[in-house]
Amino acid sequence: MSEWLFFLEVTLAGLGSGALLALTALAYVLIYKATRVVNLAVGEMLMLGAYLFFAFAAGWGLSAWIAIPLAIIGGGLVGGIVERGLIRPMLGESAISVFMVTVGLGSVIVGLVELVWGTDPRALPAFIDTSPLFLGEAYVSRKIAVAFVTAAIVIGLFLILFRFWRGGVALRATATDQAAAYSCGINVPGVYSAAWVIGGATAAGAGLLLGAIGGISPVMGVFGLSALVVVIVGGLDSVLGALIGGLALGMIQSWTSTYVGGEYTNVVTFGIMIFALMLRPYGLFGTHEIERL
Amino acid sequence: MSKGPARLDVQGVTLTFGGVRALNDASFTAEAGSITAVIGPNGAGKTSVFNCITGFYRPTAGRIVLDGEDITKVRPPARAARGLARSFQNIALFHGMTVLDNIKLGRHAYMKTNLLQAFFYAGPAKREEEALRREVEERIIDFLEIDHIRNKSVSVLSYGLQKRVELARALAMQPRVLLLDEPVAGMNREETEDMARFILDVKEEWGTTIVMVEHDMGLVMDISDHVTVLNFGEVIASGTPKTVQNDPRVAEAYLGSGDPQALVKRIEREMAS
Amino acid sequence: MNITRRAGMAALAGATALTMVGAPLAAQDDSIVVGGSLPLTGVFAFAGIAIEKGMSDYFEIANEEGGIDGRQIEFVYEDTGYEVNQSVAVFNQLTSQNDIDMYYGDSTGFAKTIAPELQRRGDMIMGGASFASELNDPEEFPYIFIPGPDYIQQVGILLEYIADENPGASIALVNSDTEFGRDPIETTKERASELGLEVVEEIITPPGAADVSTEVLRLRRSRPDYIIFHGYVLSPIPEFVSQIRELGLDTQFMGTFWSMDSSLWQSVGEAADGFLGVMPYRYYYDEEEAPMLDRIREMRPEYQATGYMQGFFSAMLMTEAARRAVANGAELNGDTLKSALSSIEEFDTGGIIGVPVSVKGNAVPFGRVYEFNAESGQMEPVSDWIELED
Amino acid sequence: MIIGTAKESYPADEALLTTAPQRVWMTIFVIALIAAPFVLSNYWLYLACLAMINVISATGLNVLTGYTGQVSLGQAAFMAVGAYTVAYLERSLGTPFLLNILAGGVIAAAIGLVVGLPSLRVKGLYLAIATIAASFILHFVFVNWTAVTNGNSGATLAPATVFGIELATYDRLYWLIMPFAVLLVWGAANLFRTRIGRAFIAIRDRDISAEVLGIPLLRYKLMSFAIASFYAGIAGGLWAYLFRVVTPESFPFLTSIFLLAAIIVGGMGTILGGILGAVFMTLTPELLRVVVDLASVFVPDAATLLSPVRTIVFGALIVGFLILEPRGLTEIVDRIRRFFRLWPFRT
Repeated sequence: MSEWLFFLEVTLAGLGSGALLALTALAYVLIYKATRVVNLAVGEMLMLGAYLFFAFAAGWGLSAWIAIPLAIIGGGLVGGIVERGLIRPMLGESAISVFMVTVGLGSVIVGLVELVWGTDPRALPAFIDTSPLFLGEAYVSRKIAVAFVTAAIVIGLFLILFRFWRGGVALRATATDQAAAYSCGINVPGVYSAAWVIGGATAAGAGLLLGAIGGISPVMGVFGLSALVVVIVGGLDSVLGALIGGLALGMIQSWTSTYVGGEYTNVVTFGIMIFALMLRPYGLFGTHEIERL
Repeated sequence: MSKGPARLDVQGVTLTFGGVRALNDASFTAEAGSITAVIGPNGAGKTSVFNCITGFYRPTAGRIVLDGEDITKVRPPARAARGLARSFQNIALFHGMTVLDNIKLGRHAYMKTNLLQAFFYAGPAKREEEALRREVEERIIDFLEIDHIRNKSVSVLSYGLQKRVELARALAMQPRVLLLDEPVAGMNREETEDMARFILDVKEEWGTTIVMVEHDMGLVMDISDHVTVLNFGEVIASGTPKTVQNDPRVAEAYLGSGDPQALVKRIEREMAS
Repeated sequence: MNITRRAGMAALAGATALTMVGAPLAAQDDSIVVGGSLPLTGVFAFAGIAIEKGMSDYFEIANEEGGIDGRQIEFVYEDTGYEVNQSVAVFNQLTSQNDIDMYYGDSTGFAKTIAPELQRRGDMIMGGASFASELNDPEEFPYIFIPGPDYIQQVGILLEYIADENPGASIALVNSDTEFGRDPIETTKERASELGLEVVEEIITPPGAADVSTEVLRLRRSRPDYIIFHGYVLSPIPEFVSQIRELGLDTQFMGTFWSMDSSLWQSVGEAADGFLGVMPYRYYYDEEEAPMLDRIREMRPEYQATGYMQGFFSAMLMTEAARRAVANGAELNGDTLKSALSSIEEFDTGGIIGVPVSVKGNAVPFGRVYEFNAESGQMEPVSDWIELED
Repeated sequence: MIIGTAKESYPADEALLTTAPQRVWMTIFVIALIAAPFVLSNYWLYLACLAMINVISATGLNVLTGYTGQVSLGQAAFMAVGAYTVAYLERSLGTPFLLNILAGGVIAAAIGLVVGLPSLRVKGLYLAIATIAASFILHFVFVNWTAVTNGNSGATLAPATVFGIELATYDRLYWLIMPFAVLLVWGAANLFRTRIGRAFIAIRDRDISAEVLGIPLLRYKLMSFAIASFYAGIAGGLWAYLFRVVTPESFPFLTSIFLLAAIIVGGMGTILGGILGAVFMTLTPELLRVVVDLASVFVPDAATLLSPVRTIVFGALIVGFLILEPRGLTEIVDRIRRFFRLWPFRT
């Protein structure tokens, strides 16, 4: 097999996992854009989404095509409950305090999942055909291809929604100036809840795709940290940044693990993040916030 | 320690944000030991001038000169070390601290305790802190009549008291030039009179140069030695309170008509109320 | 809210006082006490729970048969959650309340942490769930033993099997980026070249990695005859297996002891069929002649995991060591117990291991290769018992 | 009953302990500290040693996060730096333990300075995230710089010795750890009596106005980072002597969250908070074990629930305190104290 073909395959695999990173990063962006909260528990919400799917599909024996929407709705509900129960009481507190609440939340979710489903890793019931896929001569795992297409469609949809749909506009308005949004008759608390619900649902969706590829376990939330790197590099409030950053990081991780070694992926990933923080603290596509006296 | 009052020159300062010109070739001088007021309608650029003087904004053109030294490019902390102290329009006290600690903070730049001494609270650190405590108590807290609140957290204080604590903190900076941003905004008549008295006392007892931005025309005309009027970022008048009051351009800027008498009447009304 | 919180605080304070004052000292008659830091919860709970059953069952059997020279064996243990700090805390708690002669530790990290303390105390020996090769050094770790072959020996058994079945075969090593995973890598490469086997690919996966597609691409390119996984319990081996099977490669997949439990593989399904691995003990359902297995099946009618066998055999070795030390008329301490343990040769395990075993160094280097049969859901032996020579 | 706190002199008012009950309590506490190794069992001594190490590290983190307002999720990584430094010096050079521990603190502080550098450009959340990155990068170094760290298998070290006496048992280690804990906590309390501590708080409350007051932000933020890492380094060094083996898994990311939880639960921005929080969080798993043991009478499988319950309690404490009692246990203690102060005149 030629080196080039191999490189192409590695790159395609990277794009596939990059799409999942982008989708997870989208959850961060949605929540941050509306509520200015960096939700460190996105990874755990993702993990919980995967377990919900597991419960519906394996536990209750529902067909995957019913279990998928149920898990996504479940993820949205979790997002909404978290917003109402934990985030809203913190309104007006410093961003740091709210951030730490999400750190605690992550721990609670991990514990709850371990309590209900145990700590053993599990495989999700197969809902994606496993026969291999070839693009020309290049091999692509079908699961990865499905993940890529799904993530691309969802992110594309969000990009369009933000631009044209009223709700998307409301979210953008709230993000830009809360007080102004209030005075324009936008239901700001509603937007907050909506952002968390949609963010939670997105995370759950990403979780069940990720679970389909690599199985589920209570520690799979670590994936959220990689996605956090994506949003830091791409910009915490940029959907486009999540997309481009996700794909780029996916490829970089894939190249690193192939040509340098799997043990180097974490250090490269976080090295990129530190570098990005020093060069462009607000991300490649993020808005530079103006400090006020 | 303190080298006495300093003279402050603002020379041809221009400040632009994007395309907007907040200040245009603004110049004025605060003589050593005097009270200079900078007044003007809303949006005239008063606070921008202050921010240029303290170094929070870097002017697009022009110079800030302190006692003959060009400090335009000096970083804010170093300006504080040169004797420039300010209070803020929307009070900038530290809410997590007591009144006493807030005042002590003013002296930060003049103190020498290093980390190691601080850790052991060793001789020099102990002596320095105790000397500061004594001075703050005797020269500032007593002077501004705030002894009853020294151990209170500033967050529980009334607006007028917070303003007074802020003045106390600025005094702890051993200012050679004291910049007061709207020292009586939002105060009632009684509080305003107290504050006016304190400002005059500061000038008398401490001999500090005072520059203030203020809306309250009564206060300005009452205590200032010199008044500079800004409008749309430009200096439109400068001089003693009397000459400024009678300048038709000032009346134009404030009232939309060029009748100085109307302005004088309004000032008198404000002073009476 | 305030009231309930204060009440909670009071309750916590009360509980502290209670445990401080009332830590009950266990009755110290002439029983022989075995302590244990067991991972009954956390990521290793599946093994810990089985180990606890295995050990308790064997001690029960031994006690029924009169104990050790009439002295009963008492087993005291606490949960550690598979965290070293907790394991140490449990060790300290148990040792301060009991006069412990032998101990079971739950991880390599704990074994290494507590080794200096064991040496200082000199009053007990310790076995455990760790098969780390580093521990197999009587000089460095005089009071520790491994109830089976260490990881290098386990992979060595696999290599002997490969060299026997398919001389000159190519091998890929897939290891997790942990102490557990990296343990045998270097020695395996040496041993492979001695046996005329070629290592064509080495992959180290970061801990918690889920997506293995790039690793699969590398394996697809190097096309090894065998892939040896080490440093995993299950995930992500099934994903490797199914992706590589998808690609139509006829590679054989192999694992080491902790990834050899058949109930784990049953949940994977068809893709698991043909998975090979090394197992130092018999499986619960093995049909060969084994009186001890019959006894276990009598006590526990349902399937018992590999961890059970590990715990059972550990307890057996401990009991035998104590029995020999007592028979020598020696006082029980680290030195007498360890020399008694080391004297074990051609020991009949009642079929728990298919051949009579001996303790060599700190380990018991015997094992056998089993293959998973997805249809029956069981591991089936594909080799004889292999004893590693030094 | 105490109503006023009139002082004869300013120095008396500037002292750390200003009231008679405070001095009484402190005396009792000191006696308890000295008596502990003579009355506690091995198990409780071990917990005391661990708690004191956590107190040191949490106090350091409190300086950075509680007082200076810079959130760090990398405190555990700095503990690891201290622990590895001690292990390396002990193994390779055999230098005296006091020097090793001090070196652990200094090297951790130096690395803390480097990690703190992003605070030049970013603040708040971004900085917290940068510290996450730093801890993962440090973990990589621990695994791969085998010449110093001995890689994944970790470094084992000999016990600290004083005049030929090995500090290997908990009653002896206690005398190594306790003085460090007392000294470092006392030093931290001192910091906040001086201009340096005030500058930290000013940066936390309003960094821009702090700058106008002549406080150089970067220098003080870096100083705060260095102090926090120094404390972590010392704590890690003591940890190394307590456990006598250091591996890359000794200080997982979770430990950083644990320490953050400790200062949140105890009370951010108070010295007492760091102490209360660290002790409380160290004892919580043990208390839960007791609770689970009691519950196992009613719930047969209770023991297997311990680990998840611990994880939940851990997170719930963070969330609960932040929402309901943001000033932590310190505030609860204060309430109790105020109650008794005015008792019996007001209830």
